[in-house]
Amino acid sequence: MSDALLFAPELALIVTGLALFACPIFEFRYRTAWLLAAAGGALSLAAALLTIDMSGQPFAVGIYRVDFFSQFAKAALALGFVLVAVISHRPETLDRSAWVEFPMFLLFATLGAMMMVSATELLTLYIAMELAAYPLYIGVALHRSTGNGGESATKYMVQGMIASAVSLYGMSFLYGVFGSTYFSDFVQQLPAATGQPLLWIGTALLLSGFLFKLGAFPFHFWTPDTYQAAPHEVVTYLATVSKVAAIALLCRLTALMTDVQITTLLMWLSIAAMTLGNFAALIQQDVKRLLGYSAIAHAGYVLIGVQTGAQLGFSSALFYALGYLVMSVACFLVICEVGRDSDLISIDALKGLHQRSPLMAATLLIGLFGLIGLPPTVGFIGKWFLFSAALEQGQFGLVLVAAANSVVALYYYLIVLRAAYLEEAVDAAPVSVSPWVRLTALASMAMVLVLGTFPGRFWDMAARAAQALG
Amino acid sequence: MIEQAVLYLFVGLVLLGGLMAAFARQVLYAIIGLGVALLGLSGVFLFLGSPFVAAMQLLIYIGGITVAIVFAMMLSISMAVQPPQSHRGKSALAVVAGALFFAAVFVAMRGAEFPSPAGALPADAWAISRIGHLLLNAYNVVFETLSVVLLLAIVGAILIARRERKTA
Amino acid sequence: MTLESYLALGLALFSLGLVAALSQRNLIAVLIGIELMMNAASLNFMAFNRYVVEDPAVGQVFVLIIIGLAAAEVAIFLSIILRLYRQRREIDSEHITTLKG
Amino acid sequence: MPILSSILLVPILTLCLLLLMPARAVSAIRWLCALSGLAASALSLKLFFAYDSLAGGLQFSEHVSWVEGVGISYHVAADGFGTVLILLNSLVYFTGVLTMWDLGHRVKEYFVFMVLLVIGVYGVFMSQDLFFLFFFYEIAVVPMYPLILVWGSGNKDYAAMKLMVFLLAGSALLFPGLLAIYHEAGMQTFDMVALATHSFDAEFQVFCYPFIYLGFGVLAGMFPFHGWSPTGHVAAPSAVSMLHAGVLMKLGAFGVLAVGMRLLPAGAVYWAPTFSVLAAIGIIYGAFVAMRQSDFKFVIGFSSVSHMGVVLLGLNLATLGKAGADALNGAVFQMFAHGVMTALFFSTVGFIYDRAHSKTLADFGGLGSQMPRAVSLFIIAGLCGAGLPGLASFWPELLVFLAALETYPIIGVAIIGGLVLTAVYILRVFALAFYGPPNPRWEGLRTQDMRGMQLLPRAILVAVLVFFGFYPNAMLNTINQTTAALLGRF
Amino acid sequence: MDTLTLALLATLSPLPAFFVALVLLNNRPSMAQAVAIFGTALALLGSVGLLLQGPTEPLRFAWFSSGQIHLQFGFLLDGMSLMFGVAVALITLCVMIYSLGYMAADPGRARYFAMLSLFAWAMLSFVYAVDLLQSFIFWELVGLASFFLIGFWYEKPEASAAARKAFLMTRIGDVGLFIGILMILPLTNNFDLPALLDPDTGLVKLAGPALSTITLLIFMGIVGKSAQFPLHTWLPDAMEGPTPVSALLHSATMVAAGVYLMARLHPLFMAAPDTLHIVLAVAAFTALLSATIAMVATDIKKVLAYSSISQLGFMLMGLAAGSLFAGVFHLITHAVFKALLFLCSGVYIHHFATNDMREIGRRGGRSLGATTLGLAIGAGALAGLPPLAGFFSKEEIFAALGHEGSTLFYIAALIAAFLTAYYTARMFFLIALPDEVVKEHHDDSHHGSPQPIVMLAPIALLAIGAVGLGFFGAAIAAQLGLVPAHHEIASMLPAVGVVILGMALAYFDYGRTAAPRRGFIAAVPALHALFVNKWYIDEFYRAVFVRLNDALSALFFAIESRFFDDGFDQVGHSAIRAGSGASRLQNGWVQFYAGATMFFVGLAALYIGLR
Repeated sequence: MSDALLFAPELALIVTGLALFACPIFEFRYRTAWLLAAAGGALSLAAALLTIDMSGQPFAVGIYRVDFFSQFAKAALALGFVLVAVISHRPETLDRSAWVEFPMFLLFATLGAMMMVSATELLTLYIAMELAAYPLYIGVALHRSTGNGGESATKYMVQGMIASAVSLYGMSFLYGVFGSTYFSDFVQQLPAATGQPLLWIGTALLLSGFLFKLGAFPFHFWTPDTYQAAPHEVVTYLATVSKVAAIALLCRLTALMTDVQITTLLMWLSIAAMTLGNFAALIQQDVKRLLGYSAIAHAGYVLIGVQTGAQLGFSSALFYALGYLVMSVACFLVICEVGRDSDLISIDALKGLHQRSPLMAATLLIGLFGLIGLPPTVGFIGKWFLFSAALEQGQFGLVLVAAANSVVALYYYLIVLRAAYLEEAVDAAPVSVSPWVRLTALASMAMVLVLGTFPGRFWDMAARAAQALG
Repeated sequence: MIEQAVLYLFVGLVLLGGLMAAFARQVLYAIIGLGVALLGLSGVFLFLGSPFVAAMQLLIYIGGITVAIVFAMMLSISMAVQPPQSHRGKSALAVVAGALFFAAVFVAMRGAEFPSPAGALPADAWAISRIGHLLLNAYNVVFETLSVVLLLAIVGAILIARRERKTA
Repeated sequence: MTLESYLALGLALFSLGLVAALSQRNLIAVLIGIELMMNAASLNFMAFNRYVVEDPAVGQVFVLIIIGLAAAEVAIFLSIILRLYRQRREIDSEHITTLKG
Repeated sequence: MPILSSILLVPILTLCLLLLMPARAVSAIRWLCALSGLAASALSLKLFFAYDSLAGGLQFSEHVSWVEGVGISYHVAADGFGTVLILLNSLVYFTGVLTMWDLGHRVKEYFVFMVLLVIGVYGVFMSQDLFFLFFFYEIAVVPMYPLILVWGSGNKDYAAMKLMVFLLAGSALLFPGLLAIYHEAGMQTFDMVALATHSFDAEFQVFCYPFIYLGFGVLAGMFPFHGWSPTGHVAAPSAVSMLHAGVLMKLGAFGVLAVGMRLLPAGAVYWAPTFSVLAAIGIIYGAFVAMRQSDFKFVIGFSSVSHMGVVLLGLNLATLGKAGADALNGAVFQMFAHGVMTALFFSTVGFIYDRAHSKTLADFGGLGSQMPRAVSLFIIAGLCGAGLPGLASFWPELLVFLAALETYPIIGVAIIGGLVLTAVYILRVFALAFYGPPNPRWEGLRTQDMRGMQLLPRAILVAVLVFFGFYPNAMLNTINQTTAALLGRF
Repeated sequence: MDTLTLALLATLSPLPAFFVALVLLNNRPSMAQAVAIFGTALALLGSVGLLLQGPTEPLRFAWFSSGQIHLQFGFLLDGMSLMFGVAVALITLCVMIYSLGYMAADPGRARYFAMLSLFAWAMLSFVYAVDLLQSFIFWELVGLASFFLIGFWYEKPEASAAARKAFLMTRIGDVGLFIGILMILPLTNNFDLPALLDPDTGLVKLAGPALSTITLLIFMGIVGKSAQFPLHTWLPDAMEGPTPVSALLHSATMVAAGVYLMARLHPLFMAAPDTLHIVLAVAAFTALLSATIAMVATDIKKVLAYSSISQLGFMLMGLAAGSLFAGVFHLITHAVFKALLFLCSGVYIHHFATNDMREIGRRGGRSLGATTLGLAIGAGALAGLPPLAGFFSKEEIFAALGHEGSTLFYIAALIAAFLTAYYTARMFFLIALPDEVVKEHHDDSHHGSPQPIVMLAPIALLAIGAVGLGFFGAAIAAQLGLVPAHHEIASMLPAVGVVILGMALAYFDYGRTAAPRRGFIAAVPALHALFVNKWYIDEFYRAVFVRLNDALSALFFAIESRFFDDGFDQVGHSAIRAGSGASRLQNGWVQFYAGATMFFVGLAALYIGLR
């Protein structure tokens, strides 16, 4: 029983998933599937929060660990899933024939992500990773448009497959070096194996799969293209849940096998990611594409925490992941609502949003303020923690670069904000926002602000989670 | 001796298939290259002590996947028949990237030391039943998950490949 | 053949697959390259299985799972290619460059 | 009742209420803000009088642990400087609301952002925790962007962006600097009172101080990073310029004082000669550039650069030489005096602009006979800027000049000579815009001069200027002890 | 009444008048006038009361403390300030009353009287100040008030320019003064005047060699305020203000402040011989320079203005020659007769609406008999004709110069006195003895009487002063605590001689019936041109300092716009360019993406492998 309880968040999703699987068979309406998915997500969230203090191994010893870290991450994942599920109450940019199945894909991707954060064995990790990835390939491909949907999906998948192949190749080396697939064995044998370059090459290659999910340099290329032309709801998912899982995994693996080579590499990747992302975003006209670049930059910021290889760094990265989740939800929610009828959303399309829908404009404002890193949003305190963690390691220069980067970033976020908040509408027709989305908007704003002003509790959780990484 | 020769034959097949796949001008040859490489690989697997995996490799990979690819190739039949002008610079760059990766890992590999098994392996270590046992016990989650993944893939593939309904 | 030579073979296969994935114009051929990369990893698993590991069944299971996942992957990718083909009437990697900048 | 939190809560509550109010209830919104400004002013006055100037030091301390894990706490307290500057902020807040009484465009949002800014400023002046200091600092900076962009005029796009880029570039320097202080101390606390007890390694101080100084200095309009300030002034609506020059720029100087000089005294001493020279250049430079401007607000903007140079010079001189107390007193006094003065400047220019829709000096000419009241107010502000005795900014300039003369005679002579330059550009404005034959284009303005409610905020500011002009002790008594305490660190 | 009340009355009473007249009664000029005059009258009352009480201990109150500075404010009630306070208050009151007539038609006279009150307040506070910094503050406020008064008709571009010039030129001097004052502080830690001047414990002992610098810097302020070369050019321009303002500013008050300050600090100057030489040289040169310009000026106010400059030079010479009494005595007599002269000229200007002496004369200036009489008395006093006031005070200066033994300066002073007599007489002759008188039918209806009683009464009062004040030298000296030396008749002879010579020459040039009506200097065209063009000093300043200032501001402006602004924009643009470069990497081609990725993966592997 206790094993089942440990597995409860996943179990909630699995059960809901099976029900969702039945939906197309019995030709339920989309609304049913949507409601089911949201409810399942909420259930899973509740389960994750309920079990947050538990720890144990529900399956065979060594392959799956439930601890504070995993449950914290799962709670975040479930939260993200619920939010995305609610937002996608009318996924117009999605191929209409696939609506009913759509929640199922997201749900299983979330399941995969949850398994990822709990997996403590290579094979489990690998399959969880793929489970988290394939539904998203499918989701991206299910764009209604006859224009760029296919291209976007193709690019995403080609790069995803290559990254996962690289990752797999890296796993094979770890398997060879340690003679085992169990993380517990890794920890045991690590002292003896540190001198092996192949070990660190393997680790580096293994990390690439997660760097890809995170959209960090040099696995960032898919981000802008896919963000731009994938269905809004799927992009929302990619920008939120996917990232959280990737960050969690990066933390777990770096904590598992820390070495100065890996952290140095990650540091350079971090610098490259934020610089590239921020600069390239400067000239973007398409909001989603812009946010894609911004995601690259944020991957860079998060890596600041990861590359410290220290507990403070991991907790700051986890905290930032949580913050980034809610900030992104706030931004993409607006995009989903405003861009319901168009596949591509240029910045001009946001003009006069404050007239068309004050709530959406406010949500976007809060979200973007968060991404810029301004108080009292979580973006500010998140960066504070990240930079603080880097300075704990004495990396003054890195923090300076990151801080300078956030100035560059300011420019493009403000351009978006300017259009939304400060310019007059071309077409002043009000945006109709459903009550559910209204609620989500308010909730996400509240979370961005609460996390930003009263971070104490959440920071403690993140710190505990990082502690659980050992 | 003959064993060695056969092994080298399989290794040769792997490399040949790889080369074909990498440098073929026509998709068909690339597919054939894949087939050859997979064939060689399953032979190598035999030599590495696992006839079961070798068989699976043959069955699923060559019998299933490659065939599926062949069907898909029918799509691009025009490209297959009339190979487009190859981009020489691009291939060169690709080779550079591949070579760089090869060199880098190779350098690291030379100095590698691997642990050797502590003692003699148990008798049934290579038995197929052991695989089944693992799949149903330690790796039951993995196994179940794989089925979910396959299911999702099938549903997804069908949805994607289905002709889009005209949206209202 | 020693473990090292198997690993070298795997590396060669991986690199060739990479070259294929990077240089072929036809997306199907790109897929083939990626399959080869995955198989290189499989080969590594099998090789380590043979020479290093205490319990060789693990590597075999790993390879089996890889094969299964590859099948799923191929299915999805092929269907995406199909969709792309229907949208663009071609699957030339060098021509799907609308999204950029 | 904890007075500092009450002061902070007044605008926060106002903000909450504002958000709940319908945007159409324009007059209710105005009254709410005016009342809030009045309440804040009353509380600040209470604070000003309740502050025990003989005891000095930090008073009215409130301490609540915020994020225990990393040592962030909500710790507010007021020393002499904080008390004075809080009063200044209240003053500018209240008069700023009254100045924008006639605003008609997106009123609710305007006041929301303005109140947000005010919250940030209060927070900075009372925070004793590095995190909250920076937190509020950023809160204060950010609303400038929408405020300029929506309610501004002219080249506002450019100005708003430039302002934000400069200011956040400043915070980009601060960010690592502040965190480095925290980690260097290794005390697991951001509480400045606690950090002040740690004596930092001299080498670290020398390394870190420029980041703090430059980071805050950008906001204080320090030469050569002043470019955002005049541009921003010109584009901003009048009350925003008031807040911007009146209090926002003071945040920078206050930051240098409260963080840089307090925590890194050795660094401050090490860098003081360099930064003194920069500040002195800023004083002269600002005056010269102001001489050539053709726009009211540009003149004032560059005069702010010049006057803030006095503040920064005072801060730097405080670390050197015998006249440190004078320099520091002068710097803080100048923050206050300049705040009130520029508030008056912008409030008045804004008034003229709202009626004439021009800020170009050459467009006017002889406005003195058409809008005598508005012009008189501007002249008072101008004379204050020129350092005329009897108005508040005479004293701080006197003190800083004295210190400069004692420490660096050449700088002292140069900046006292700068008084002539100040007079030149101020008088140039008078001559171009106010004196001379009346321009028939503005005859219509004769009937639109200030009256009643419009006069009130400006009159308050004038009264404050004159009061402190003749009774500087009111200021100096409050800050003397704090100054002495801070100087004890060098 | 006790001393404090009187002192407060004497200094503060115009301040509420200023405020009330400016703010509350701006639309009721007649009430504003009444309030202003009442305020100044009270001040006069106070100052007279103080004078009657006689010198007492200074009153001091703490003002503010900062660091080691402890400033105080208060009232210095010695003979000099008591006397001078009365003079200031009296002349201000005279001018105010006179203005009732002069400004009767001006719509802005509420502001005018308010500014006069402000001026009175600042000047009186300056006079009684016990603290050097307090002095400086009111010195500056005096400057401010005169700025407003000179620029009273601000709609006239000339007036506004003149006000600006006055403010700036005096400011330049003030910079020196300010530095000088601030240099004192570290030495003494306070600015208390009696303490500073104390011969044993004061600045003379403390400053040592720095005293020369300090006094020189203070003298710079005096140069600005008292319009000495090279900062004298503002004063003639300041004649753009209403004539009563000129009377006030250039007789007893504004410009006198400089001399007064020097008199106050006389012991300091006496202890710094280097400074004294410079003062003497500057003052003598100024006296000569301005006298030559006055010789050829045709504008009556310009003549008076240059004569003021010249006479201020005399006073400074007297002080610098070591005679406090000579300087102060001349200051007071000059205050009276110069005010008289200005007020008289005001009557002409008011009536004939011109400043040109020839024009005034031609149109019947002498028909205004009372005024012309006043003019004659004033001119005589200015020229130093015995037994008018100017004679005695100038005599003291000559005596001091002779006593001090610097022949050069003595001769310079004689020449200046000669020129003074010449141009004063010239002025009088041009007005009173024109070659022809054009009778015109003057419509007096809208002007009222040309010489209303409110204008004549002050003139009469001052004329009496100008006649009689000379005989009170001993009393004034007593107030200063000095005993004036008795002068031999013989020593007076050269001075009287040059005066008579000057007047005679003027009569020869302008007065007699067949006079050429052009100055003797016209015989030397180069000099004449030099004098007419005021020695080209304004032109020189414009060519050098103004242009330098313009060039510097242009330079800095260019730096601002080219370097800082454009530089920032360039940074922004290059960021954008970098952005487009970065996004060009994103070329849309998936294999390039993958290739780049794998390239970096390879690099990373190489990095690890090679370590």
